[in-house]
Amino acid sequence: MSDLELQQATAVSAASHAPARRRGRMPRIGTVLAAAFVVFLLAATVAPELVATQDPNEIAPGDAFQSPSLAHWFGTDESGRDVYSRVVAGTATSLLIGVTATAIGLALGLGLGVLASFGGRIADFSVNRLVEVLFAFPGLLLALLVIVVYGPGPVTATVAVGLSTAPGYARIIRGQLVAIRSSQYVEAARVLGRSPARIISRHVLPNALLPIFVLATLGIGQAIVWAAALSYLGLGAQPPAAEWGAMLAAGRTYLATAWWMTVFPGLMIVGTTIATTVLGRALTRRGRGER
Amino acid sequence: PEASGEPVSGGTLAYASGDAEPTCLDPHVGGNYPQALLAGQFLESLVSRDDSGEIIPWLAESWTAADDGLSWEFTLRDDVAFTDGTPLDAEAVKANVEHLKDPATQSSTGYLALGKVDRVEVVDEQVARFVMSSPDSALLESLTQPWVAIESPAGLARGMDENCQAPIGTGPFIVDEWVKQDHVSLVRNDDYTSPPADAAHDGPAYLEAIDWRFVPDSASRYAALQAGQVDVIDNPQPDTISAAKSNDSLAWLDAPRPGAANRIELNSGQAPFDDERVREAFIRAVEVDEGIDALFFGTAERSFSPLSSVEALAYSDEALFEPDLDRANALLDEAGWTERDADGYRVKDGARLTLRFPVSTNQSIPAEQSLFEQVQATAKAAGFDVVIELLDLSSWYGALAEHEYEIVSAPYTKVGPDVLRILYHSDSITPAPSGYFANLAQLDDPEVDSLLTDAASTSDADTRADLYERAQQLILEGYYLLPLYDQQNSFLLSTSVQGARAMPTVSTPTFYDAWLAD
Amino acid sequence: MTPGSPTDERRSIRGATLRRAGLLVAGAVFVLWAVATLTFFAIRLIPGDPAQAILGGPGSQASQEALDQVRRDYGLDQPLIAQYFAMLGRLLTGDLGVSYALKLPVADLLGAQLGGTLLLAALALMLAWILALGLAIWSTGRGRVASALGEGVEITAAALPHFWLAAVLIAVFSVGLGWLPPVATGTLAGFVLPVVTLAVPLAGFLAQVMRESLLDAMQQPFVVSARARGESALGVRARHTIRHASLPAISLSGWALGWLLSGAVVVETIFAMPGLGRTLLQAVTLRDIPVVTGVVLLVALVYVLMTVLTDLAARIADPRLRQEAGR
Amino acid sequence: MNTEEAPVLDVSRLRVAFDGIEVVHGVDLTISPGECVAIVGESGSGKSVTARALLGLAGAHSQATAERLHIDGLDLRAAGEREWRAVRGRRAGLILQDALGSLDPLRTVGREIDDPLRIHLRLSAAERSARVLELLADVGMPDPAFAVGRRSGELSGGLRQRALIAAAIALDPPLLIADEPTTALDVTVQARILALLDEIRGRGTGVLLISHDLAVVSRMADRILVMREGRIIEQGPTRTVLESPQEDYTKALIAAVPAQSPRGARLSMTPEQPAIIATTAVPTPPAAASAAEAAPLLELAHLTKTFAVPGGRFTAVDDVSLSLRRGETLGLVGESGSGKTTVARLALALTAPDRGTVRFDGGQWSELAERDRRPKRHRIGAIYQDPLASFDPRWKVGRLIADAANGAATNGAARPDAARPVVAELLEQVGLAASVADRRPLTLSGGQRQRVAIARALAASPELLICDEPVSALDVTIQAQILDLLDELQRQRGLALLFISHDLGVVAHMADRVAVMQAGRVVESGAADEVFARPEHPYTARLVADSPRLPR
Ligand SMILES: Nc1ncnc2c1ncn2[C@@H]1O[C@H](COP(=O)(O)OP(=O)(O)OP(=O)(O)O)[C@@H](O)[C@H]1O
Ligand SMILES: Nc1ncnc2c1ncn2[C@@H]1O[C@H](COP(=O)(O)OP(=O)(O)OP(=O)(O)O)[C@@H](O)[C@H]1O
Ligand SMILES: [Mg+2]
Ligand SMILES: [Mg+2]
Repeated sequence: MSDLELQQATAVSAASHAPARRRGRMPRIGTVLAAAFVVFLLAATVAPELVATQDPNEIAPGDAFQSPSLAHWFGTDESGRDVYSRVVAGTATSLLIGVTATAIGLALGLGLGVLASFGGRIADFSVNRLVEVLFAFPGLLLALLVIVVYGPGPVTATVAVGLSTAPGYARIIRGQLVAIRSSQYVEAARVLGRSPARIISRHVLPNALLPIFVLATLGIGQAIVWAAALSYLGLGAQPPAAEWGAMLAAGRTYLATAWWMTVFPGLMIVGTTIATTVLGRALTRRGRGER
Repeated sequence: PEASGEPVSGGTLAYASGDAEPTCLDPHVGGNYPQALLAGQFLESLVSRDDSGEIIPWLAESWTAADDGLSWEFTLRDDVAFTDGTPLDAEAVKANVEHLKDPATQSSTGYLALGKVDRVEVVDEQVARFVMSSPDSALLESLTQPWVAIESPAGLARGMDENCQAPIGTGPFIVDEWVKQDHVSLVRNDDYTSPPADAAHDGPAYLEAIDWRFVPDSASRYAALQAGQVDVIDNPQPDTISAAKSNDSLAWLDAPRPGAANRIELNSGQAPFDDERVREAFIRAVEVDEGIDALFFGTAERSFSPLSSVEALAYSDEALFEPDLDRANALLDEAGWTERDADGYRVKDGARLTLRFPVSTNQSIPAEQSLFEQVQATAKAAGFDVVIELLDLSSWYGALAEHEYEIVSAPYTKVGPDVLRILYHSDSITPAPSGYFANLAQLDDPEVDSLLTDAASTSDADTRADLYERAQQLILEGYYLLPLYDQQNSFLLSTSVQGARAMPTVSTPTFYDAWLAD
Repeated sequence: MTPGSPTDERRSIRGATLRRAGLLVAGAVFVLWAVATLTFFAIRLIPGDPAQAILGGPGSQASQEALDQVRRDYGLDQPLIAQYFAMLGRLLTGDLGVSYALKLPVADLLGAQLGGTLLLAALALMLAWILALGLAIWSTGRGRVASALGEGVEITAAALPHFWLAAVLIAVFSVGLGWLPPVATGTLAGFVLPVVTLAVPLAGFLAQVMRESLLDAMQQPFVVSARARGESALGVRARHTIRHASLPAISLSGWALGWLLSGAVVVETIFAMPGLGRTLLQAVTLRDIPVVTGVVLLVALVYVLMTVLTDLAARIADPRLRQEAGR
Repeated sequence: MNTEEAPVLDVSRLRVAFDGIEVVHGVDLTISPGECVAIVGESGSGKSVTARALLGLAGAHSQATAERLHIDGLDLRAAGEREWRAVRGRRAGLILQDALGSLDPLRTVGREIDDPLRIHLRLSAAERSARVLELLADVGMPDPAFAVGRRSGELSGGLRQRALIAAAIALDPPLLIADEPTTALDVTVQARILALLDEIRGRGTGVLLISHDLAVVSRMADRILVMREGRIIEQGPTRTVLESPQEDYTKALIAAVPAQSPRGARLSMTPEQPAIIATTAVPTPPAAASAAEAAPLLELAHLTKTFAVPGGRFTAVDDVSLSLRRGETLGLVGESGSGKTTVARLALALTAPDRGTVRFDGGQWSELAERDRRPKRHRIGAIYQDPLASFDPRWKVGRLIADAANGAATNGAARPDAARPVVAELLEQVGLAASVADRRPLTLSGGQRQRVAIARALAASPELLICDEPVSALDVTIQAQILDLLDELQRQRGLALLFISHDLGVVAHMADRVAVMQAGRVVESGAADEVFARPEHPYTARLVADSPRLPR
């Protein structure tokens, strides 16, 4: 065996050593299922009329409270609307709420994080204090305040949930950026004479983005759940918008009579969270060079 | 429910209320239904009403009106004392009316009820004379209400803060303790002597105490009843009523509130509903019967009257509300709403036929909100774009004050048909400084005005009935409102609770005659 | 680090601790001031007239005189900045003002509610911790199935909305089995369902975090070292890995408390418990500004105290942090 | 040595597989009481796996089988968890490879040492703590009473290793397995730890000593086993193996010990590998002589650097002056914490000195504004101990090198494809196949990574290369290859090298001149052979004495 081959052989074993620590966490079939679910969600978002079996807003009071059947896969609600079709129709709204709220939180968090980690000591100090102050307003409380000021509704709810997640993101992102900024590969780039702008755009941000993205996948489901809590308090999405949280909140009234009214929208929320989380983890593994 | 068996004394009744927790237990202050619910247990009014709508004695054993209707004399019972020992006398009545009319009391409902009472004079110890600024045919009905109940003058003198915590009355129970956001403890008034004339027994109540809890979540409330944790709940969900009906250990007490029916009002003060054709089109387009059946599980009766079915003078006209999509479309075409946009909504001069519909999540139960969604869906067929906005109470009032609505549903409880004057007299369009006004349909018709004014001041019962009928006809035929059903007011009781009933006044439950059977 | 005698080192650590404490207190005061200021000005954005809210809300039909009277009584006719300093002045003396709706001193009102909510949150936090630790420990290091199952349970738990979970728990344990009361009446049994409702989603979160650090800790050489000394698998967990797994979760506890207080708004409503969350919701609906401000401040205070506590707990659990104080 | 006594360890045909892939293919091993047996071999040869398997701790997903496995006379082939636990710590102590991570950072050293006593004996708490103090004293821990309350983070590497040994010998087990007990330690500390192990062996304990470094074990071992790819390929008494190695691999291991070989001699014994540079380069003679007159390329004058610490400032570098000419190698040695890395960072202008100046190629360097320095930065390259950390984790090898190459010319982005031939050439220069360009550094071996790091440094065509511990993380054979490579490159390109290492042998082999640092000061400097042959400063003398070398 030549020296080179030998090195490659050891390299292979070294490489297989590293992922061995992470491998077997989540079976890869999970990733596939998660991807399939996300594809379904996307289809339901882009072309709900193709995925749905009926008009989500068509009422038929005579058909109210029918349990799941071949005609109504997920049963019907209190107005005789098809729960499956409403779940499909609600995908866009719910994802929009989840994604937008998370995006707002992340964007704010990113802005604050970048400011704190690159803006010098004074900026860092100020941002840290600001984040602490924001933290002192727990999520729903902040949301309630925003709603008091701007009135209830899906937009306010989304903004409120987004705002309330921002300090958390800011803190994590700042930590991430500081770690990357003081990493040896950034130092190596400095040694090569790279300008700060180039270091930030080539090294810092790209490396920070992946973990932030993973964070976002966790955030989407949470945002939907909090928006649902606002719906329960009567401060969320407005009818007849089929939004999962609102459906869950509305169906809860009939839990004893019609379990399917909450279980299916609930499953969608849980499913979305699981799917995005699983995909997020798979992505991290790939980012780390693992399989 | 029918009482059965011998009453037994003792025990604590647990009541779970879904109404908002009052901010003040004195119903003179403000004056809303949650306050009435509680006040009914420890405060009493001068007069009451029986099942047939007849006024009957309570704290006042008799009364006479002057022929011109400008003064009333009430003779009080002489054996009644407040629970702080203060005797009930004409002075006390005078003090109460003055309290209600004092702006510092911030009374709203009671203040309106006594709107035509100028002052009270003490004729002798047991006789109080109400001096009127103008005749008021509704005075007796108004006086039955808990919002004008008589409290101990000594209690009132303590000042609002203290009085709000535990008002002192003559009722069968006494406020013992109010733990905010949790419960109010009521204990028996052992010296009780003043049941209304239609009560089933004399003397103190059978129950030793009432534990009055605030349980805002309807599912939790019903669960608590099922689990035997509480004995009575109010505001049950329609589906749970229907489930309770088939449950041997639960009983349903259906007590629609008096005054107005639940209805959707059409804002005729601005476009597009300033056009009667558009109003009719909306009413013809909307279908609610099936929805009411499904959503209320047969517990709510469709109404075709502006007044509650409890009111003897309620006038119905079913034909006006026959759904007729073709007619609706024709009317809209006629009114110039001829085009439709891509979403199928009608447009005129580039503006969509949009109906803003603020809905108060505090005042409309989920079933009603669902019904509104169905209204939204059926109105769409005719090309109406109904935009429902779920709002908390303050925002909802705000939207009304700003006239940011085309349709709205607001409950109004008052004993007697005089509620029509509050809701549909053009005077009620003028807002109070707070911006609130009761005439949400913004009905401004001199003929209706004069009918309602006359009805309120006539002393002849038949004339009064006739005037109210004509007023109701005009209101209905003008398509100012879509009546839905009586103001739902239900209670579910465990069958161990015997002898409980709702007062025929504002339908609050009374537990004076109630006992706990094992 | 400069080499020095142990006592030197200790002294410098103590000095650093004092400085840290000073910083913490200053930080806490700053946060409270900022929260008070932010809330004060944010609330001015609320549409509607405070005097109106005082007179029974917009539904009432208050007269102009009454409105004017109230404005004078509550100092609402003063310039904004004067009102602001007046508020700060009152805050310094612990006076949170008077509730518009209940006409009671806010401090008294909230004082009565705080205990219940804190107890609820504390119990929920504890239960969440126990559940999370249990789940993380049970499901890590036992192969794929257990770990996938564990992860699934965690994610699902974290995605359960409180109001739904509460309804299911009530349906099963109160109505179905009749074990626990659906309405919390201040008894111990009444606390069980609310605490579980609050704890389960949080436990899902914490378990996710704990699993990560547990896995990391289990890969550390000191684990093999411990086993090489004859430690049992259980002993390794009890003496080594649990602590490591707890560290990130400890530092998350401040955040978790905020999360629990948010959840309390819903849980207190469902289980009809008196508490800050429900008070806040009611105050928001009634535009009872002093109460809203009071709750916000109180929560901020609790959060600040919690931060200090978690900081302390983290230091106790992780001596490395104590050393860093000396860096 | 008495092999007649019943052996404390007796295994034959030990096989270990992970997920069905066998990594140890039938190892036979016996150790008698008081005997020290050493296993040497390159990284990944299976030494640690063997050691752990002996205590049933090969790890998750592992299957270990043996025809015989006796420890202290106990048959452990069918042992269950309970039997194993009775053996671990009591009959056999294990010191794991990773000394820094083998103590729980959250627990005090005292409790860690107390563990085996608590687990295996029924002693009162007081008896146990007395015994712990005794043990700490036995392993030569200064101030045991203070040490018991420390946690690993508060102790230096040497003290940690002592604590670990104390825990392993707490019950005086007849067998002690020590896996790389001295890697990552300073030479002086290393010498003390080896002496300690020798003492333990002297008390009759059988010791299995594992290392990749023949020089280290040669002092202690009675017998040496050479392991490669999971097999014992050669074994015998220490002297025999060292003096007349049979296998090429063993010979390579011996040759790779740098202290033995003079400056310029090849260390790696891999004749079949194409001599990387030899074919292309015109060998230049060692630079020192010819460059003696030339102006210095790098000049450090009176550098002082302090860091803020609680209660004052800590002086990490104290009035250091050094100079380096083109084509010359300056070695910088000193124990951990002596300020070597700080000097390197000052030279790289990654941090500014408190006092003193750095001049480069006759011009200002440390005093330049960063903006003005940036265009010249490519003239100084750097290689670190941990190359992986210096690579952007998202980038593949090709991009890493291309980026450095492009930047040198334009400081902008040229198209990566255009750089492919350049990358291939650079990879070839450091002895890597062009295909490596498409791999992620994470999937490369340590030696390959360091080659990539060198290729990247070369890409910017530096005149000076600053190497901070470039081989400390590599095992001897790979280390030898990297040292050879650096040597060749220096000749070919006329590079100046600032070579930092705590390993005297490595510096002695590489450097023309050396500077010895202690506590931030340069205590001695001069021509390398001079300094090592006749150290003047006592500190240098101690370093030289402690430095492991093969007995000759
Ligand atoms: N837990 C594991 N799972 C899979 N493979 C493993 C595991 N542990 C070790 N290996 C593999 O077994 C082989 C031998 O590893 P081992 O750690 O024994 O080498 P070593 O000789 O101790 O090397 P070093 O000198 O680097 O410590 C390597 O190829 C390694 O990748
Ligand atoms: N940024 C810093 N802040 C505080 N102290 C520091 C900093 N950098 C280095 N030091 C201290 O300066 C001293 C010298 O550190 P340096 O890294 O230069 O040592 P070294 O000789 O490279 O050691 P090693 O061989 O362990 O790498 C050490 O005591 C270190 O703790
Ligand atoms: Mg090893
Ligand atoms: Mg260093």
